[in-house]
Amino acid sequence: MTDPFLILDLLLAGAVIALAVATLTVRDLFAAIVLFIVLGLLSALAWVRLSAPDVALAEAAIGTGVTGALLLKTLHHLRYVAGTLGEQTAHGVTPVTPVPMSVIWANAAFCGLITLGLAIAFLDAPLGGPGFDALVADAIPASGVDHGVTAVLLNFRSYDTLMEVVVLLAAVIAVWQIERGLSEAPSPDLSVIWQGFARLTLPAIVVVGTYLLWKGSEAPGGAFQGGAVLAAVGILLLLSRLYVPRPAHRALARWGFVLGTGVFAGVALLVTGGGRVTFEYPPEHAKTLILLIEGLVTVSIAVTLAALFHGREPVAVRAKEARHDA
Amino acid sequence: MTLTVYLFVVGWPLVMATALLIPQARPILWRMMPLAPLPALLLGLLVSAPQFVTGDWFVLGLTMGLDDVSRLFLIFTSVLWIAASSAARHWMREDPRATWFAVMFLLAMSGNLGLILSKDAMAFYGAFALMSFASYGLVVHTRDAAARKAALLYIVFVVVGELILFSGLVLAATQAGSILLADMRTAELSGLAVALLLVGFGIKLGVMPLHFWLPPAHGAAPVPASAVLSGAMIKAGLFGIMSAVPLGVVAYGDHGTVVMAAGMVTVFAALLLGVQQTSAKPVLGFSSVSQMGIIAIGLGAALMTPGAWVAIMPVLVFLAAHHGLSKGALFLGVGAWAAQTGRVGQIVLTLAFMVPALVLAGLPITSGALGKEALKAALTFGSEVWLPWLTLALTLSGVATTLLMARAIALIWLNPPKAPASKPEALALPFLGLAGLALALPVIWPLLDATMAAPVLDATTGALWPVALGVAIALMVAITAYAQSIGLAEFINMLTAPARNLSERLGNFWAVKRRAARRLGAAVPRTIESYTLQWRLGQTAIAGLIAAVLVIEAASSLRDVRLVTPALRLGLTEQDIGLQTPEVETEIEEREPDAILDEPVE
Amino acid sequence: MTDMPLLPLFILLTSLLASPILFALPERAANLRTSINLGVAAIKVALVAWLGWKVSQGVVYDVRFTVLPGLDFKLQADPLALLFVSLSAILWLITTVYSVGYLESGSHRARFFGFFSLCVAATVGVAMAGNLFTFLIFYELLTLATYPLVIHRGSAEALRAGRIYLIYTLAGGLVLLLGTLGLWIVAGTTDFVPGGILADVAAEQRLVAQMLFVVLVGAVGVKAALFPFHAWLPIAMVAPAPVSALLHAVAVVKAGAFGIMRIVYEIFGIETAQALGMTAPLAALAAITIIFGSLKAITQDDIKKRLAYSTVSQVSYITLGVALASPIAAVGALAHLIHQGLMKITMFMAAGNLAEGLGVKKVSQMNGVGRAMPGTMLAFTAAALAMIGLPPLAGFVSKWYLAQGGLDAGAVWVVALLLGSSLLNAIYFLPMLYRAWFRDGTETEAAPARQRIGWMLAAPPITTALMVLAVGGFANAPFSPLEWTRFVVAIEYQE
Amino acid sequence: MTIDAMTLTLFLPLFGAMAAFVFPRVATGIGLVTVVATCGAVWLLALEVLKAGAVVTPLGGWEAPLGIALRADGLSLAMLAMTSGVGLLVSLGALDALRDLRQRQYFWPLWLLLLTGMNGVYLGTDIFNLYVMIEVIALAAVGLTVLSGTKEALRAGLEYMYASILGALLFLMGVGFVYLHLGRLDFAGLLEAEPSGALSAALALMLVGLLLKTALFPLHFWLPAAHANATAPASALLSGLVVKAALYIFLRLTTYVPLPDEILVALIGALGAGAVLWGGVQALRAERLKLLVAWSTVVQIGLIFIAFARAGQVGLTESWKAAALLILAHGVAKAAMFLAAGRIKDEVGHDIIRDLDRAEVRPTLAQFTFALAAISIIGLPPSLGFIGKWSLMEGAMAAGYWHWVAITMIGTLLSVAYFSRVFAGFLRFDRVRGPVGEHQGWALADVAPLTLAIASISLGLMAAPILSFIELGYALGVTP
Amino acid sequence: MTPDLIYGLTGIAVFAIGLTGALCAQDRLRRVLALKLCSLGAGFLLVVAAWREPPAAPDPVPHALVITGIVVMISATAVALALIRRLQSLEAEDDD
Repeated sequence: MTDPFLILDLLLAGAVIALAVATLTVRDLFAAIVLFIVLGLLSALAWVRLSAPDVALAEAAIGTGVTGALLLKTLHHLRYVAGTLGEQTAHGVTPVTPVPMSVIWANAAFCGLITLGLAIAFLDAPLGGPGFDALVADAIPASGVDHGVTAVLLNFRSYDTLMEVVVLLAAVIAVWQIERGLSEAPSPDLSVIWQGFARLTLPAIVVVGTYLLWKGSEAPGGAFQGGAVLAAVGILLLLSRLYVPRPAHRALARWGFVLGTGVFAGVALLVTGGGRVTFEYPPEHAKTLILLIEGLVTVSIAVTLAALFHGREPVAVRAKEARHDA
Repeated sequence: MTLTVYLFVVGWPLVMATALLIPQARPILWRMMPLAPLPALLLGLLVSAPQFVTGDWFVLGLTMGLDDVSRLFLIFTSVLWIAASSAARHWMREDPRATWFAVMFLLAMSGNLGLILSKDAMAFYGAFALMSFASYGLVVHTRDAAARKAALLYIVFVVVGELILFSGLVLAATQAGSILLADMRTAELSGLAVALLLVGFGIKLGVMPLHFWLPPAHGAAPVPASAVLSGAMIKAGLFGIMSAVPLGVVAYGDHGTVVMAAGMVTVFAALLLGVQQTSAKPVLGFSSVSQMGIIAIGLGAALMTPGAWVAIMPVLVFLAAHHGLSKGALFLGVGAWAAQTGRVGQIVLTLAFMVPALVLAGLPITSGALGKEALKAALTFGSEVWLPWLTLALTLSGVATTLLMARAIALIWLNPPKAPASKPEALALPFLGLAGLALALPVIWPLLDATMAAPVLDATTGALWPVALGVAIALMVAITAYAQSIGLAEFINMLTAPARNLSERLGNFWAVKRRAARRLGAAVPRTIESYTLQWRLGQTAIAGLIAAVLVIEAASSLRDVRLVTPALRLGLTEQDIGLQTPEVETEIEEREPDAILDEPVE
Repeated sequence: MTDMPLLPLFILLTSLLASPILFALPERAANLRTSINLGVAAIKVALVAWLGWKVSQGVVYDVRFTVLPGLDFKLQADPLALLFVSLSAILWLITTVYSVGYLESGSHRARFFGFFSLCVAATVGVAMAGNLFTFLIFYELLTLATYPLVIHRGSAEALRAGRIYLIYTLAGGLVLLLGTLGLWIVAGTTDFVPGGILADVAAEQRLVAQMLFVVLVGAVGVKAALFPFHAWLPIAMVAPAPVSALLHAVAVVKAGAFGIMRIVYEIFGIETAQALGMTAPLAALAAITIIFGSLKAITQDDIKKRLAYSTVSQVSYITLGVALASPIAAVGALAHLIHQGLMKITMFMAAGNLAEGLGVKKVSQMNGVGRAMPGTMLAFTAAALAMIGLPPLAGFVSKWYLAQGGLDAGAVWVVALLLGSSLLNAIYFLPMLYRAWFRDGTETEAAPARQRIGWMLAAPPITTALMVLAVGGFANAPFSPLEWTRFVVAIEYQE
Repeated sequence: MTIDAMTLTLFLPLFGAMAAFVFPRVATGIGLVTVVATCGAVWLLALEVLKAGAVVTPLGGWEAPLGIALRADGLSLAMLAMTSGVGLLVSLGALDALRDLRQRQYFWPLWLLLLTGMNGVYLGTDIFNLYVMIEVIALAAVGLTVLSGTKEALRAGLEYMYASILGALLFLMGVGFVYLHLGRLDFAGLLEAEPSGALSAALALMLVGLLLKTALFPLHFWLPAAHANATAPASALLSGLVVKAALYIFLRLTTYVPLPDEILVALIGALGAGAVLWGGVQALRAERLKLLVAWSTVVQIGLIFIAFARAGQVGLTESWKAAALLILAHGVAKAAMFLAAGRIKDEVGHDIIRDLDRAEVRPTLAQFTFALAAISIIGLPPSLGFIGKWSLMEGAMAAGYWHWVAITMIGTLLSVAYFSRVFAGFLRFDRVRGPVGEHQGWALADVAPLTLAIASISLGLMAAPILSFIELGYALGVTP
Repeated sequence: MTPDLIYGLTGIAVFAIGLTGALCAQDRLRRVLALKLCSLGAGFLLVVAAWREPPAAPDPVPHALVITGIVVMISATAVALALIRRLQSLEAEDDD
């Protein structure tokens, strides 16, 4: 008996693999990034097929959307710096000495061996086997939310999630630090129509994002997806130059970055006492607290992702500093 | 027939000497030279003693013959002459006065053989004189100043000696009432006669203080002549004493004391004088003097105590043979060494030279040691008063001889003797032959005459230490002398040179290696690094390692290895390790006090 | 019971703690530095005297704490340790005075005295180490503390010497580490126990025990300048005079010799070592070193190098005495440890004075120096004569015991060796004395460097020379080094 | 609100980082206070551990398989103590070393985030959580690496970033396989696990990922450049502390997941040997002081892995202690060394080894500090490095694995060789004209490295307490 | 043949492809892409592991993990890209 979906699965899997190979082998970088974005979207599709809509959403929004934007921006910057902005066919952006083919083949051979080993191990493993299913099912009622993924993210393994936000924070600090004083490549010239489009779509996107966040407690969606969608707002604002960061906004931005983390961690600490340990929300306030955290974290994530896209710390750049900040 | 044989033996060298006067025959005769003493050797080997032949019609009646003693003398003497004449053949090849030398050589040979075979005083005296005077020609052969001086000294002593000897023999013959030596041997000779005989023969023997002629003469004569002078002819003195003096019959206490004292003095005084010489042959001459001192000790003891003669006599014969062969070898060795042109040959010959030298010095088991030990044993039959001193003197003579030999060897190198151009190996052969005989003497001797050999064979093997001591002293002296010659600091530098060289060489070696290693060490990492960077091998290693670990794991799963974690190996459970979360929040269990540190960490 | 169980620790700490203070002092605070130096040295002598009194009363000190399970840091004050500690304490005091005078106008004095102090702390630690592990710690510390002293001048030559020194001693230290580890694994302890701890092991695993002996003795042999490992010592002569004096008399070389003593007597036990057949080769090696060192000394023109080779030779007397496995020889060895220290320090300080005062650095320049610096040269003469072994000086006493010990052990050659060595000593010392006293100083008159030396340079060698006279002349008096030595040997031989 | 010490250790630096980021002007003050407070928290935690052996906190009240538990035992506490202690002193050193206002402003938040990440690693018991933590560490560490902003630093930082991401991803893939096999991600689950293909795959991926992050030869390619080009305090943190986090995870993991085979242990040891030799050779060749020190880190990491493998699979129950001792020793000493190297570079103006002896300024105290740290790194007594090396060699000898002993000795000789190059530069004076301003008394900036260096030496005498401390709570298979 | 099997193998393949790319790629940007592929592969594996035969709901925990992984990855990517941009600018400046 063949499940009709299986054919879809096989096609999808084949496409994913083909795209993966293509991403790495296609000569034009721009094409590679576009292929990668397609790949990400197809993966998200596959994950929907695997009943993981939250993940698919996150991948589509963050793993593909924001990442794609970042990659394209970077490519743009590199081409600008290299003076090859107009040439769509430029293959690489960094001067490289070619690696001998033998080494490439050796790498490929090793990786083939690894694939083989991992595949054997995978086939050997008990699929659909043990998991947290039962534990989660037991614990959900006490978690304060209905949706499993959100419960895991914000209650059972909220420590992980906190640290994940911390990673974002670390990233934005690092990026600011790295790019400080970097002169910017001129934004791609967005036409007036684009700007108008941006103006029109922005409110809609905000609504979608907020909805996602709200839905997160009982259905797929949540802080990260919501945050990503809201970040898209920021990215559009930045791209369309509807918003230009200024040095004066730095303090606010800082607060924005740490807001989610701070509140998250603060709540985690504040709930302690009376026999409760860190992160142990009192059951009666669990939902409220989680929503509070989720909301603020969403804002932080959005601001952070947008800042990651923008890159530079908005400072008044002195020419000398821009050249050498060593 | 027999007298003819004896006459042939003695006369054959004379015939050859005469024939030499014909120039055409000279080459053949030179070639035949080693054959001249051969009849004597054959006589000695083939005829069994005792044997007497008389030719009444000669002079006052000629008596010749062989007895046990003279047979042995004849054998080693003729062997020596054979060796010497073989050497002379080559030594004299280019010499302008070769014929003259050959004539004298043959005459002396004839005389020497003749006196051994003679049994009456007249014949003996005649042969003795022939030998002595012919030898003058040998000594003076080179005609240079030293040779002439030596020859003068020699001839003076010979003349005086002949005179004294003649008087002694006459007196003895009168007192014995016979000119037969055998009669004299058994007669009660007067003290004066014995004294005259002793002095007369003593001059030939070279015992101090009658030795003055000997070292210069031996030094001055050409090598083959020196060999027979030292090896064979001076034994004629001993032979004379043994033949003419009534040893073992009558006691001559005073004479004995004098002879013995002279012998003892000789042994060591010769050492002191010998080491001062500046060339090898006089040193060997003094060594002969020293050795004759030993023989004199034996004679003296026998003079004092006639009873000891039976024991002493065979030993003296043995010693005479031993010394003759060794010393002959040594002299020939000097010549053979001098003829060598290459360094290798010189070194080889030096080593070969050491064989007779050590034999002479009395290395244990060799004839030198056996002879001395036998003499010590024989002397126990003599005067007890002297015995310890004699033993000591004999023992120490080993040291003295060793030193002299060392000196001789050193002088060969420091002051190389001159030699005519000739085939080096031809000169080496007689030397090696004699040296071999000297070494093999303890084996050969019993074959010749078991009875005479008995006391020698019974003797102990002798001690090593006198020789060793001598060698040590010689080495020290040599080192000191060398150190003096090059300066102390230089010398110590030289001493430490091997260590320094070694360390320097090691140092150089290491320096070379280190430089190479440094080059390599600089090049290899750079190369590796550049490849690593260019090929991004570090990245490949990631994949390689994962693959390797996977393969190892796959392999081990096939090998049925029991997989245990360190934690499980110690039988711990989850609870022990405390990984399992207990029911309550924070687990603070009370544990046994010993699990807690005794003192809090500061 | 002791009223002060940590006394050994205090003795160690006096100089150990002085060192950072000395480092920290600014370069110009010369007076303060001098007073700290001398004060601490004096305190140390006093403490050691107290310790000596206590130990002679039979008090047993044992300071320890655990570093790793089963492995203790352990200080003890047994008579053997005390012997060495007293030597280093007293000589430190004297050398400090000398160094102050010597470096009066030098540079890097803070560094110098800091490491100097550290060096003595390490020596004291070596002396009082209660097990091989602790010994190893201080042994390495000694290496590290002396390295900056050796290269104090900072020239290329000094650095080269320092590098060679470091290579030799650190390699030795590494081998010692290996040996110590091996010992610990094999025996389960590294404690110094009179009579040894390896008797059982030697009986069961003879080869292992032999290898251990070779490794351990070879390792400390590097510092003791045993024959193939002696090369660093003459090269290290580039160090300033007080450093050379200390290096030769107490610190490095003696630490090696002392280590051989500890290892042979208290790790293996003399009987076990003998049963392993290891003492004879050791004695042979010592003999070779004695002769070799003397021979090399003769050829040196540089005074300090001559003295250095003399040290190579003389220190092996100690090894020889140990290896002869006879109690009498052991007395000689131990006594020589002290006596050689006194003699050699005298000579090095005198040599330093010659270089400082007259610019004389070579034997060939020594003509007439006796008249120019009579005090220094008298001290030198006394020490040299003692080295040669003239009675009743210090060297005679130890040589006498060594010879007796050789006869006792049935090794007659030892007597010949000692005679030969004394002869060689005479050959290289007497010409120096001859030049100093009986030749007119033509060269030294012309030397421009001539200047008066202060009492701080002059007094120390004279003091030690007097001690050389005293320990020889009153060798049999109570509390003399010799008497103490006999006491120690009685313990080591468990009589 | 009653917060336990463990949470405090984690959250204090986190809040500190946020505060320092938000208030850049007072970042330094905030940073210092935070680090001191973290030290205090670790101290409190230490007291608890001393009392109880092991302390466990299930975060959120959810028990381990579902939730995440924090656990502190002797080993993790030792790591925490080293991290906060060394961190405190490096922070003090950073006061002087970072003169640029901007550097300072970013240094503190990044360093405090780094501290958060490391503390999280040492307290974590959940492998996915460890993944997140190593990412926190990676991002903060890369940020610190490129703090100097030079091209070399950026290049090195990028390479470091790639290696970090790849290592983390390998680890994550391993986590996936663990979940596939076990359905849970906590250590306790690993302990119970039956061997299987999935577990093997997980092990392979996680091991190599961790090796890449610890920079074990031949996966060390990113390390020397990264550590050599960072600013001094950053280098000290990176070399002394950061690589230890992955090492710690490695130690933990190999305790709970069976290494399948003797061969694997031998392979790890062999890689360590390669690191010792290759790193030693490279250090001999290095032209710059900081590069030399960075290579010596490669060597030391190799040595730690040799210690791990010193007695084979059977010996792991004891070998980890030797490895832990070496980790601690290296952490303290290397931090001191990098700070000292930074001081020397600051004072002299460059750190070209060959020209050190031409300098007319000799920062004596920094040089002395460097030498002290070198003593520990070479492994001379009585330093902690010596004790670590001692236990390494002892175990190897007792097990009859002489090759490890030989490698260790060669490594020691090599380290003497390359450090003596530096000492010669310090101590040679005949190439300088004019007086050398050598002894300049105490410089405040030298206090921190000097303290670290002295600690690295004197901790050797405390090895017994340290050893019994890291055994607390049955950290790694120690019977009571 | 079930979806989890297909996508599991797909994930492993994507991971391996990404790994190969990360090891071989010389271009800085391409390496980032390759690393992204790796993370995608890991995501596949976890999502597959969480999958249960349809009537049953999937295990939410791995999903949460994947989401966390995605966020972590974008942070890392952002930093890497920032480094690339900065580095390229510096290098370009030097070339001038």
